[in-house]
Amino acid sequence: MMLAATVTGLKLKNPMMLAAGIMGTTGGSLKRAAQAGAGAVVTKSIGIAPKAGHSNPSMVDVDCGYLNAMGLPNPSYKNFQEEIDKAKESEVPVIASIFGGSADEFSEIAGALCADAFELNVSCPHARGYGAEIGTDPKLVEEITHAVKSAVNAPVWVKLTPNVTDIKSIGLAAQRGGADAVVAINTVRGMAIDIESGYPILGNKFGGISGRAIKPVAIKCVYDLYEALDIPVIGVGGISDWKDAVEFIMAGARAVQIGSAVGENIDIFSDISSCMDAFLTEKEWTLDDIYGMAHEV
Amino acid sequence: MMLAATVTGLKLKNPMMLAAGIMGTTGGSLKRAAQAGAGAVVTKSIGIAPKAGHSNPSMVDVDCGYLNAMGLPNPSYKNFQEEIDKAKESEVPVIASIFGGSADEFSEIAGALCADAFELNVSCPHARGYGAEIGTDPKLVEEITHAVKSAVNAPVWVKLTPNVTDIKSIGLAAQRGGADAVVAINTVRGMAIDIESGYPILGNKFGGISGRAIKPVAIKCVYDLYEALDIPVIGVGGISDWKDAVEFIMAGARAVQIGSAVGENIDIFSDISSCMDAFLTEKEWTLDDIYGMAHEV
Amino acid sequence: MKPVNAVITKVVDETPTIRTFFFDTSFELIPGQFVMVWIRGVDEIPMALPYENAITVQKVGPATSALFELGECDSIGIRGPFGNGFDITKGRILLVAGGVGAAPLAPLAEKAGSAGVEVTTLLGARTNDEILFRERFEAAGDVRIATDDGSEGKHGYVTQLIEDSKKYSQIYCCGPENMMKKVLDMVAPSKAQFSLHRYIKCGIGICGACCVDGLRVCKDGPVFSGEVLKKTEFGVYRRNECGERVRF
Amino acid sequence: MKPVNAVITKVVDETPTIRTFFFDTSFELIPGQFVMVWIRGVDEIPMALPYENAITVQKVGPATSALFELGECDSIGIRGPFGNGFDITKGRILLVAGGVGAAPLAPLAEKAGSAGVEVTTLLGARTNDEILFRERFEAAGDVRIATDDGSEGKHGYVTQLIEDSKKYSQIYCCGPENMMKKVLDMVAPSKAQFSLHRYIKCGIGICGACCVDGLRVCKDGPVFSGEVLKKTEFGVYRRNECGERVRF
Ligand SMILES: Cc1cc2nc3c(=O)[nH]c(=O)nc-3n(C[C@H](O)[C@H](O)[C@H](O)COP(=O)(O)OP(=O)(O)OC[C@H]3O[C@@H](n4cnc5c(N)ncnc54)[C@H](O)[C@@H]3O)c2cc1C
Ligand SMILES: Cc1cc2nc3c(=O)[nH]c(=O)nc-3n(C[C@H](O)[C@H](O)[C@H](O)COP(=O)(O)OP(=O)(O)OC[C@H]3O[C@@H](n4cnc5c(N)ncnc54)[C@H](O)[C@@H]3O)c2cc1C
Ligand SMILES: Cc1cc2nc3c(=O)[nH]c(=O)nc-3n(C[C@H](O)[C@H](O)[C@H](O)COP(=O)(O)O)c2cc1C
Ligand SMILES: Cc1cc2nc3c(=O)[nH]c(=O)nc-3n(C[C@H](O)[C@H](O)[C@H](O)COP(=O)(O)O)c2cc1C
Ligand code: FES
Ligand code: FES
Repeated sequence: MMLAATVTGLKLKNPMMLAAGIMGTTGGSLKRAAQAGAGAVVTKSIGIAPKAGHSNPSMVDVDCGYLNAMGLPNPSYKNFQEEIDKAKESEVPVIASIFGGSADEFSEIAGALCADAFELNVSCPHARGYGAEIGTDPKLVEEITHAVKSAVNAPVWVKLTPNVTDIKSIGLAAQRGGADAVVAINTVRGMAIDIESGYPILGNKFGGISGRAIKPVAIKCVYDLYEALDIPVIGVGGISDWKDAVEFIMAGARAVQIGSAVGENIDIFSDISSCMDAFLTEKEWTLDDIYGMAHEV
Repeated sequence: MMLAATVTGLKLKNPMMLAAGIMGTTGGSLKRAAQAGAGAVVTKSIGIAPKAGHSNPSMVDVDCGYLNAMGLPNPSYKNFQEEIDKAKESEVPVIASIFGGSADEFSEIAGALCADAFELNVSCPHARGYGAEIGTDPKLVEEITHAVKSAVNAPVWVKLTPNVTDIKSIGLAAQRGGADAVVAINTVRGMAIDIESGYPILGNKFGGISGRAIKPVAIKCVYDLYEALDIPVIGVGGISDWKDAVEFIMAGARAVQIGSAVGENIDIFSDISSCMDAFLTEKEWTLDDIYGMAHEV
Repeated sequence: MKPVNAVITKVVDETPTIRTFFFDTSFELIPGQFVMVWIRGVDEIPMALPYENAITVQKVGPATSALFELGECDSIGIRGPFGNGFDITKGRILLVAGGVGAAPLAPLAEKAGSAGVEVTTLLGARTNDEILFRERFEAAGDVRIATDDGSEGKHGYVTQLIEDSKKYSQIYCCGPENMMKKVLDMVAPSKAQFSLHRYIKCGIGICGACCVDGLRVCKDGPVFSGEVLKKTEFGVYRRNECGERVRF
Repeated sequence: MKPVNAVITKVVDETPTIRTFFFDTSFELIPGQFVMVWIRGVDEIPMALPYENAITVQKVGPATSALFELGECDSIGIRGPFGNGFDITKGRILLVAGGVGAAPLAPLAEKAGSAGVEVTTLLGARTNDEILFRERFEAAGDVRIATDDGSEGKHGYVTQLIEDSKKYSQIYCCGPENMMKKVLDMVAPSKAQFSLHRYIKCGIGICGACCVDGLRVCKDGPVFSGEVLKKTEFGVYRRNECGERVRF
């Protein structure tokens, strides 16, 4: 019970969620992550129409992480409620990640789906016209957040890109738009080239870095957002063990999400939970004690 | 001879330079890097007055890299010509990296120093009032570049920060200001927290990530700048072997700089040179063939 | 890992639609594992490893056609091997291959055969000149053939060759999913292993594109026991590139 | 590596200005290597390892004073060990220690002594109650003392105790730089090793703050042969935090 957390009203048995886009396209896979111990699961980002994504290669290893340019493949919200419903069988909160090209698209999608919360993906670094092209513009972020808030009753989270000069200004825009929380960070812009041929490796040429390499970037974003915002921050980026999760919470994350590390170890949610529990017990700390601790010392 | 390169008029025996801030405070250490095979050496960034830098810890390991917040310690330009002169004994070009809080400071420093080129550091992510606070503002970058260009006869390079929404716009500003080249990238904003205590590890709390973790970020910046600019791009960030150096050149770097990897292996310059030479020979390619290759395939 | 550069050293025409591309790099593999083959500028697609240094490709669309354009000295990028591979058992085993599904089964037949396991292979193909790796299976044990057009062996589906499946300690199957589904319905699920084909994007168990319910074909598979598959969407529907369900 | 958390288990007053802090973590070390000690919220400073699980600290300024405020159960962060350490030789060796410079030499004396090497130690201190680790050196061999105020042993500098340096196969020295410079001038440079103190920032050979000409004290050192130092600024000037030259 030590790890129970409430985030924007959602009760979580632990603060470790499955991140968006990770095993998130099917109800069955979301359910599996929940059964593996996730406190909540976030779906793949869902759009207005079915989308095949970028051509392969769409993911490649880089030092301490991965580079991906999936291109937001998704079956569209019209085919997605049944997946959410299947995921709901696991009895953990299911958060629908959604994306669109305009406030109207975002609210059309959110309005049509039934989920425990919505995560607005305005931060994919490699989807032209969607994603980061929206998430770098405070006005658009505020407008979209506001539109979705008006369209749904569930909590609305806004997922931020680190690929901006000042992430706080985007977080503040989300907050003004009525967001219940922000999620930081989406992947970090990057690229890899095959030296045997000169070809950019990804089908899309460039993509987003995830995994351990980006953890310090994410920690800094969470730290800054915690200072700047009144709404909670959910941390994501490079978590691969319980120590990383603790570091995020100390930086100011109310809860965390885990993405890339799920590939090697889908049981990471329960592994982290039990180690974090043991750590807190040994230190005689509660989750609340360590929440934002780096700001107090 | 295969690796000889000319960058903004400077003749280099190979395109691998020592990056700014790496063993760059003393003439003796710059000379050592040159003797270890560097094609050119860049000094520590030098300012208007002696500066002790941030308190320690000022550098710590992160996954596949380092986080640092040195805080630009330097003896000021008034004490630095003798170091440059000592470095010059090595007979490779010596580039003076300089920083300041205004166009006037930049040109005062550049005007007073004699070096083969100047690298304007407008991109340190953790020096308040200097560095990235300037390097994220295209107008300031243009103004400073222009001022230094007017103050010196040597080539002027502008070192860019990746911590911006759009690095191309900053590169274009440098070009408008008359820069002879841009250098990309300086470190990526980051932070690490000690979970035993909750303390941010760095004395300055946050810092900049260098090393292998940031290579894909740097490759993407170089690729984008190559497309956007007419002046050459010098690549830096995460190079740890010859393959990395080739990848940068294919992305569009005319030359590269090596920083963190020097810690483990100061002979990296000659190691890379000989391996790159062997690679080009085997492929029957020249440096010019691979320069920008990723844009052509 | 990043794609390894593999230079093609030899191209063998196996059938009118299937070619084997040998390359200068070898992979340590468990039969049934696969690699991601990058045809630069075109696509990256999953392929079984029928040898430790080759892939055997059926031309079906843009990427495989682009592969067919390549010859000696051309190169491809290879990530892998990925996935679990077949769980090799002792005793008497039955292999059931449909079309290019013979690719991952051939090295299994060889490995089992040389370990003294009694191997029987049922090989199905559209027509007799499309029969793949017949010699390799014959060298490892008994082979029976079925062709859709009756040009050789049984006229009909390879599944029609299955009889007395109980006498085998394990059954290994690879081929079109509806064929494999038929096999699953005919044998004891706990004694059968199936190598699945699903749309593979990341290949490393992260993106979820390949999921059969909660199972990742690229990471938890591509080989699954019939027992596991029984409870899933296997044979009912697959997912296209968008993640939409497509019924068989 | 990130700082390892080390909990202080015991504090020993060695002299009025020097304390040893034992902690719950051990490091495999070559005598002469150092660690970076993080006093959280204050500073991170280099310290030799006189034991595998302790540092011995002279109170000289803010960071060392903050350390002196810590007691049992308090914790510090430790990165390291870093640097090369002394190159241990056979035969007859001479150790020359000034003040807290005895810290890296004590484990060297013990290691050499137990390996059957004949160890002579010259120990210098300001005054008799500031003599550090006398028992440890005595257990390893001969000890001669010098104090600035004559309160024990020779009245004067430790360098004045050096006689007949040729009979030693190697001389090991740690102390204030001008003392070490004197030693260098008195002995055969190629047979002497000096552990240097320079301002350390990164500790891992990257920033260059610690450079003595081209040599990085943190990475190539802190121990250098006299032969190498001969050609450098050693004993002439050091660099302060800003990199300015400060003459001795
Ligand atoms: C684990 C595994 C092993 C395989 N082994 C072999 C083999 O040894 N030999 C062989 O010839 N074929 C094999 N395949 C099938 C092969 O990957 C497809 O035939 C190939 O991707 C078709 O690409 P295309 O562009 O030529 O055809 P398309 O016209 O693009 O597609 C033809 C069919 O192939 C499927 N396909 C396309 N891209 C992919 C992809 N990225 N992942 C999975 N399926 C895809 C399509 O969904 C469609 O059903 C294997 C597939 C998997 C999943
Ligand atoms: C390799 C090495 C091993 C050392 N081993 C020991 C030891 O075992 N025991 C011991 O008591 N002392 C040792 N020192 C010296 C010790 O690091 C300094 O006494 C300490 O840093 C002083 O910090 P302060 O804040 O208390 O004093 P300050 O008032 O800040 O400084 C006092 C003196 O220490 C120097 N100093 C301050 N910070 C550093 C730094 N980061 N790196 C190097 N010098 C610094 C200053 O330049 C000044 O000369 C060692 C130094 C080095 C380089
Ligand atoms: C393969 C892959 C697909 C992703 N898809 C999405 C997505 O659809 N929507 C989204 O908001 N984030 C997506 N992300 C970003 C992750 O949710 C997460 O923010 C990022 O990967 C950093 O976390 P990690 O280091 O734990 O992977 C994706 C990441 C990966 C690796
Ligand atoms: C310890 C350290 C100090 C640095 N100091 C400077 C500096 O003074 N001026 C500057 O422009 N860049 C400085 N940098 C940035 C490097 O020049 C380089 O851009 C960055 O480290 C990325 O390269 P790398 O991954 O090869 O280290 C410093 C980097 C490090 C690690
Ligand atoms: S293809 Fe991505 S999880 Fe299998
Ligand atoms: S302290 Fe940085 S190189 Fe030695």
